[in-house]
Amino acid sequence: MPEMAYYEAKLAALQEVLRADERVRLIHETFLGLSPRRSLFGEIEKNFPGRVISPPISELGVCGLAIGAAMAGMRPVVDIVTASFSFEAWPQIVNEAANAFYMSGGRTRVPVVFHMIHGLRGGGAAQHSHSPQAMLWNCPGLEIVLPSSPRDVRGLLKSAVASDNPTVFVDHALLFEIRGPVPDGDDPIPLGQADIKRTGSDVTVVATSFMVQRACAVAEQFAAKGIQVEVVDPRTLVPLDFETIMASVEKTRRVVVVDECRHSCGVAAELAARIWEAGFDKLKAPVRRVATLDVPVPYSKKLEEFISPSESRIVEAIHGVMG
Amino acid sequence: MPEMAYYEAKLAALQEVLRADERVRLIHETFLGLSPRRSLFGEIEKNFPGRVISPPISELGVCGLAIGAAMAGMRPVVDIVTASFSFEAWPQIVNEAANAFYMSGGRTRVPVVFHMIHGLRGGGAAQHSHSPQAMLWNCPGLEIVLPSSPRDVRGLLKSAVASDNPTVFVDHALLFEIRGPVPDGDDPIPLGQADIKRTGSDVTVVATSFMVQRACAVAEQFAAKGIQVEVVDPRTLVPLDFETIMASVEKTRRVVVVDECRHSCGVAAELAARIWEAGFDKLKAPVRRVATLDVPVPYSKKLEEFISPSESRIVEAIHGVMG
Amino acid sequence: MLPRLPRDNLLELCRKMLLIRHFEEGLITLHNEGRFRGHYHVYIGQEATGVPALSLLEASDYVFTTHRNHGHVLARGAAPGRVLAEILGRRDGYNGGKGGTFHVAPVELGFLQTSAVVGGIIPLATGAAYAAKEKKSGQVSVCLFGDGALEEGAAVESFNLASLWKLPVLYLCENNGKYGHGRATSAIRSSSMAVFPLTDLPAAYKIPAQQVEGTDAGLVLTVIGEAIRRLRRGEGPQFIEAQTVRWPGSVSNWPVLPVRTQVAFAWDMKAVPEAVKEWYQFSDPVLLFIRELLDEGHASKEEILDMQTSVADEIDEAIKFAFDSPEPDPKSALENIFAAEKRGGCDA
Amino acid sequence: MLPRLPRDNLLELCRKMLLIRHFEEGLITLHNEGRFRGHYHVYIGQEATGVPALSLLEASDYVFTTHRNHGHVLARGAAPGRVLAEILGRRDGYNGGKGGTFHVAPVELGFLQTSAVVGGIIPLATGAAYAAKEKKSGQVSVCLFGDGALEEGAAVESFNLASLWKLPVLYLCENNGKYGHGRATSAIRSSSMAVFPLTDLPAAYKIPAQQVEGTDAGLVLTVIGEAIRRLRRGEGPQFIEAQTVRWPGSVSNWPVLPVRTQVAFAWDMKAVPEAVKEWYQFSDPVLLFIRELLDEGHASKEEILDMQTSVADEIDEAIKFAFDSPEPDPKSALENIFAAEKRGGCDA
Ligand SMILES: Cc1ncc(C[n+]2csc(CCOP(=O)(O)OP(=O)(O)O)c2C)c(N)n1
Ligand SMILES: Cc1ncc(C[n+]2csc(CCOP(=O)(O)OP(=O)(O)O)c2C)c(N)n1
Ligand SMILES: [Mg+2]
Ligand SMILES: [Mg+2]
Repeated sequence: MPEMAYYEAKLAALQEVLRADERVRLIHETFLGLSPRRSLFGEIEKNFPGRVISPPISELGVCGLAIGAAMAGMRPVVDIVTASFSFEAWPQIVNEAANAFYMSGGRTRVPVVFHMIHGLRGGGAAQHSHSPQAMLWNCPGLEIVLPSSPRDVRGLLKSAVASDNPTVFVDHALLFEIRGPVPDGDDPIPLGQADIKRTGSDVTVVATSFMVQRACAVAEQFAAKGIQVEVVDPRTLVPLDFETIMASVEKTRRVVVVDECRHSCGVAAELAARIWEAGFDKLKAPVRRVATLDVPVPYSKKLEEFISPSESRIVEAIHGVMG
Repeated sequence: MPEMAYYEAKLAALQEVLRADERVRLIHETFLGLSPRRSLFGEIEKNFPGRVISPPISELGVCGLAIGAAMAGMRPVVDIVTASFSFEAWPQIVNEAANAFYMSGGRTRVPVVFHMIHGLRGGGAAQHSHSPQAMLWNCPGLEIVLPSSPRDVRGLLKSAVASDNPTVFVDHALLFEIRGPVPDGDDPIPLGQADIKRTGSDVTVVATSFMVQRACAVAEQFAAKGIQVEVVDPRTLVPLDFETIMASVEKTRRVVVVDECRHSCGVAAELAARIWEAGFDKLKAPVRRVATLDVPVPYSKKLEEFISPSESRIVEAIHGVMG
Repeated sequence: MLPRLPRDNLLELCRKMLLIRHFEEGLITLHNEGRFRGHYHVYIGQEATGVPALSLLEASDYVFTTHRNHGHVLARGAAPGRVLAEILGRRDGYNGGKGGTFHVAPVELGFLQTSAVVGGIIPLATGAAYAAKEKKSGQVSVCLFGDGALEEGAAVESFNLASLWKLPVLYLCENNGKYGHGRATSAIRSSSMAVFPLTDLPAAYKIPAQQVEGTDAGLVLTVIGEAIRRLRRGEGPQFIEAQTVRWPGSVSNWPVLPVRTQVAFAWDMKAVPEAVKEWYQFSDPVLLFIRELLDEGHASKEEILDMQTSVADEIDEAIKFAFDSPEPDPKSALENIFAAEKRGGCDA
Repeated sequence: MLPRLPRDNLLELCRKMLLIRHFEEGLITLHNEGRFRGHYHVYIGQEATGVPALSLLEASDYVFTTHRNHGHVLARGAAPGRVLAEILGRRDGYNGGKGGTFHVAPVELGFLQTSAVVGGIIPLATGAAYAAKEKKSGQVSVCLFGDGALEEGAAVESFNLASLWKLPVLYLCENNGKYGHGRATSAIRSSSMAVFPLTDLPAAYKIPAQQVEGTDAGLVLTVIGEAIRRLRRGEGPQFIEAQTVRWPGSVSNWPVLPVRTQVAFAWDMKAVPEAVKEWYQFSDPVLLFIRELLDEGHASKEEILDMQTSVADEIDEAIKFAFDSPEPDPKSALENIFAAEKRGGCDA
């Protein structure tokens, strides 16, 4: 299978969705964030004149515009850039888009994608480092997609754009340079299919987004010591493929959940609670959560590292459930 | 102890905080929501001229103004009315107020209170029925207060206003007519002290806000059948008095958590996860969560009841953990 | 000023206004009887804005409205029975009872989303206009909102987008005296809006903006007709502020019916309680319109009385229809969270 | 136009501007060397706005700034070493390294919150003004933000509040050519802001609004001086748009240093690269100010060169101070989430 960098796969997917459907528009142009690769996006702007639009700094108005355009038959992909700025658009995402299909009695469809880059990017400090996916999961009506590999970003972006529902596409800047196999052709990856990123029989690590990469690195270390870690990546939180997660849990009976949301009411809390509920009598040890500590994000590197779901904290949690 | 209606205790507390501290301002005047009692608030406006301010419909600007005023030495209490409108102010609450003390290195204090009325009020439909406390718990830096009785609303409101931190005061419209004992004098109830609302030895129900009342009603039914339900009310999520919760859990070893947030990543998820983590080997049955189902809130009465954490669902959950 | 229209059209406008009035008055009665729940808002006093304005649209145009939507959906031809069924939360409501009074949205009539978040629809309507422009469909998007919505940042962010991108959206601000407690423009300044007149705000964004007397159907037709022609010519967004005087029944937070409107008030005010006489005499758009019809000889009193009877019958039928409609199956609460198949856009 | 001030004050203004310039240029070098991380923004080209504007304040006044804060805090007298320590995330930073470049906030100088959310401080500064008014303290609140912030709804919601409640807040909009990519006002219209000139927006809210050439320290002093006097007289909010020309080093998303500024450029441009000569000749506020000082005989070239040496020494010391400052203890990440004791307000 050909290898690709994550940023290449993402750019390829953006071109593919634009090509596949005349109704697709990209609103804003920082799909690669602050990455030095971001200039490559210029290619897309050149290839699809009029299909990429630069908006003012008005996240609320712009997301609302995209939602309204989706209701009226377009398929807009809005780039909110840093996920923290989704808060500016919160009333539109959470109280308009999420409710539209339901409160219209299943009549108004909102095929919009909200693209954003979440998490601890390194030096983003308190106001630019949020992971809003837990808050969003608390809002029924939104699909939530968290790619973690070149293959996934390509396949999931297509399904996100093809979906008739409002979909939040939550990316992570630290993934952009990762390389990995991406199959030829351009098959979308259906939303709601978890992926076993690494097979193992001793302990299950359920991880999302960039944490999948971190979990795999840790799994590598454990493999060297003869402990086989299975890494399960839900890939989408809504819809959630809980069967795949539970199949792994039933096999290993020891679970660590790793996610970059803050600890309290984070994604790890929900996944852990569901695993407990379904696996109470199967678990050999309490499920461990590794999340960003309940602290505003500090700027200073050492402090940021201290609160992050770091490799060392994942290692410790695995020891915890093995011990 | 004298009895009071909840709305009376709340109005008394508002008068007391205004009297106690010259720096307190009330911004907006619907502390009693749409209740027919709301006109009683006029008394406060009369007694404290210039201390109650009517703002425009600009939740973002108004909350930001209150935060800035708090930074500069006032103690504003902003009434956001329906909790769903807190989303309009999300960037200011979540990304300014919550971070201020931390990112200033512990130098800028934000003694503001955000008052709001959450949950299924009956016919509020999709856009007016949110319970944002789970999302807020995912934002370190905010204190979260959830009164459930006349005594608590009085004591907790005082502590909320006295606190030097941004505090979200999450009330529930269906509590206003409840009556209960309120001690003479006006002692504040410290944030971070859970309250055993009913003692029992067979099963623990941890419930918040209006769900405490519902849990007590259910406990009454079970008592008639000889099953003693202990109802634990955390009263504040941040800070959380987890010891009191765990003391009850260790006693009964059977737990139901009831909360009105939507199910996924809700307050019940976090409480359940913590109870599992601390009580893994003590629990006789899996912790059960009763939350609002993961659905936008429908208008129709039968539908709204179906998704709500109703008495019948609480009963079922208790049977589940007892079974 | 009576619109310059054939008699049939004039009578049709009158009939719709009267229908709305009777619908809303009937609704207040039903609420007083405890037959539905929840906070609700009525369109009484604004009929001469919504009815003529929406009569100017094509079937394919989009309309976005708010908590005060009943009059708008009826003006555009929604079946009163299905509107009422929605307000009662019944299965035959336009939205299966899931929306309720705040969110009545007959999608087949171009109502894509009815939002009760103040300011919420302004970006949405702007987006539908963006879609119309991109699709080159010739559609326009009409956004009906209250004066209070201008206090929300969402309004101006949308004005900026619409102006920059020249979107075919009509911002129709119905200034009904803010919160029903006072008038935000004209003589009295608002305590919650520093912009005065309100048209200064869209004008700052280079959006053509005018005021119109919202109780005068003829003026509304003229002014909005011109605005819609400019939209269709691709001249970019338009803003109209339609001013109406607060209906005395909306002083408090919940509507209170001071008197049931009778068309006969148009020529005989005796039965109108003293306290509200002024409003029904000078500011009631329905009675004003009837008086004009009579004065200019377009209809006789008998014809108007007959119209009232027919409207009353229609409302009676609607009430029967709505109450006959079954409650939705509780389990259906779990349906319609997500669209399954891929179709895009809306039902319409 | 040289401000009408005693020579010492003129030299002090010059020194502060030069200090900011050297600080920011030094910072770019440090970043290029990988000595700190994260996205950052510099104040180069806007020195003649912030320095004179903030020189007009009392010690007790409040100041709110943004991601582009370094110049503002230095202008108000922050110690360059502590500012740099904050940017490096060190313990001696004004905020213990928890804030970093986006959030430098010397609370003792009245900087209550430095927000990197575009538009975020506009409500906050309005709130501090509200506090000042309620406390009757005579303080004013100054809000320094970029032209882009006017695109956020938070801006106008704040204008409305400030205007309605007559709050003593100065909205100082630094229009540096939006995103560093173009000029939002004057000759060229912006592709992201329909309001033009920008002052039309606050004016719609009845806030007195004017434009000033932000590279001209004398004009800035005069115009802002008058605005602050109006604030202190209780005349309500004031809005000033200070226009500066985009510094060529901020074309891209990250600052790029085309040349290190030498005071000698004021009289000899030979060493300035051709591509950026125009900016350093006509739009650099520091060199403009030095030329005026020289032209009007307030200083000799030697004195200016000496000043440069002294500023360079100060920056060298600051760099040493900042790098000598220890990294914070990792566990201190868990401190300062909540204030324990009750005091209210801030540290200052
Ligand atoms: C964001 C938000 N804030 C507050 C409310 C509560 N609310 C409902 S109607 C209303 C008044 C709206 O006034 P206006 O826009 O003039 O509309 P009118 O009711 O007068 O037609 C308010 C404040 C709301 N629904 N949404
Ligand atoms: C709410 C929000 N949206 C987007 C951004 C990203 N951002 C950072 S600086 C900037 C440009 C701001 O322009 P302007 O206000 O003119 O300030 P300048 O940088 O030119 O001084 C943007 C869009 C942000 N920080 N906050
Ligand atoms: Mg109004
Ligand atoms: Mg700028």
